[in-house]
Amino acid sequence: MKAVYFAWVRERIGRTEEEISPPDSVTTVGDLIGWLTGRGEEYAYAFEKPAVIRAAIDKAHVKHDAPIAGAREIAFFPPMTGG
Amino acid sequence: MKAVYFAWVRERIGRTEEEISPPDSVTTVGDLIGWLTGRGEEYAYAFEKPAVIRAAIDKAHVKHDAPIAGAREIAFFPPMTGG
Amino acid sequence: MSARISIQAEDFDTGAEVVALTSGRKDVGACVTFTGLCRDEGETLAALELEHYPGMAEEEIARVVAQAQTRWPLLGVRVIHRYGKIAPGGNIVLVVTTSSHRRAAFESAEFLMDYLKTRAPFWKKEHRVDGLARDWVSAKDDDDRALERWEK
Amino acid sequence: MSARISIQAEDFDTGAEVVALTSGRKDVGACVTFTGLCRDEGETLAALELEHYPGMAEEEIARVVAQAQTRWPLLGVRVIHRYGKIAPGGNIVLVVTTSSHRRAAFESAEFLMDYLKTRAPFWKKEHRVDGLARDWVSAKDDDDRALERWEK
Repeated sequence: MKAVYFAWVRERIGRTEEEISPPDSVTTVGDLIGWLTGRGEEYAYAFEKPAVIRAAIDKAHVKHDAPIAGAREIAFFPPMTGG
Repeated sequence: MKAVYFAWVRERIGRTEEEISPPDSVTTVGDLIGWLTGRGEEYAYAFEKPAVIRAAIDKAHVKHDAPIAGAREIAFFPPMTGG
Repeated sequence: MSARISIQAEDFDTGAEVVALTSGRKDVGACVTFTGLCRDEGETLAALELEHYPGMAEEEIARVVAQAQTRWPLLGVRVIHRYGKIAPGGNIVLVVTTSSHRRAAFESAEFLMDYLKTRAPFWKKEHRVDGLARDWVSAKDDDDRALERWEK
Repeated sequence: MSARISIQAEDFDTGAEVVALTSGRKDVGACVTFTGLCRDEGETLAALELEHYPGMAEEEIARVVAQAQTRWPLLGVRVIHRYGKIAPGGNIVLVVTTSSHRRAAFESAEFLMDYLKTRAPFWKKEHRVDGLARDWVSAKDDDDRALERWEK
């Protein structure tokens, strides 16, 4: 699946998107945040306060307990500040 | 003092304005409506439901219990329907 | 705070009034406009005729604008109310408010419209397509109730 | 009901959008616009940079517009949200709603703005006049609270 990052999540990780292949034990968005956090310092920095991170699966908002099965694109970003 | 009329009050009375000289016993807007009502059929028709008639003294809204002493211009009209 | 009020027979241009209140400034964060237009009421209405009380119309709207200014931190207010004969599709009234923040701009525009409807000395007469009845529009209880929310 | 949504770098013209939603029709009684502009925050801000999530921005705004349509009898909705670098005084966002009646036009425009602020995937970064800190704007609790009134 593809992971995409925006705003300071993107800046901290240092990339806009990447292909990821989490293990089967990673079933929810929250699990995925935990798994990404273990991939290196830049991820640990981006996800240091997981509660503030928002996520979207295939371009629709989801909560951290949403299952990731079947997702093609998962996005992580800070709270929105448009408008 | 000058009395001015608008909308269907004006149409029923058949004039836009007139000079009036009510007796000293007429002290409030409500008194004046009563006095005008006695001036003829067209006035009785215009003021047949006094409760719906709105009034203004010198271009500011007033209630029926407002005193008319010192007024230069008293207006009578239906509830407003602008906007 | 700039506040301009016009009572006029001529049409107005909502976009031009937005430009007038926002261009060249860097402190306006929010601009709300309300444009009220003449509806044909399911093709039954040929035109509206608006009568007003000259002098009092300006003064009363100025009082309502002054009230809005005490309630919200406004940067600008523009009110235009037309009188005379207006065909369906035509503009009747415009309110524009500007502020740093959106809530003040929204609330003050709605407040101004609610008060204009019930306090500004204008009266609408309907000219109907069938040419028969020409009737004065009745005031709506809804409009009086709309004021209650501002009087808490 | 016509609904158009644009996510664009280019500026927009509030007046032209009002004309597009009202001209040639006789059923529109009320048109409300909200224009959100970039403030210089007491001359400290040089520019805002708006990042967005292409594709999701359009889809999410379409979902919010669809919700508004189920709540109010709307005749037209227009939403434009810009991205990229915007200088103080520049336009950021536009919402236009039309309806037969004023309450629906006002409430739906305010609803759309409240939801856009918290659900549309846009993020603002501040470029400051002093050239030092370039900071992402923090989300406001106020904006979350603004949603509560619509969730009764």
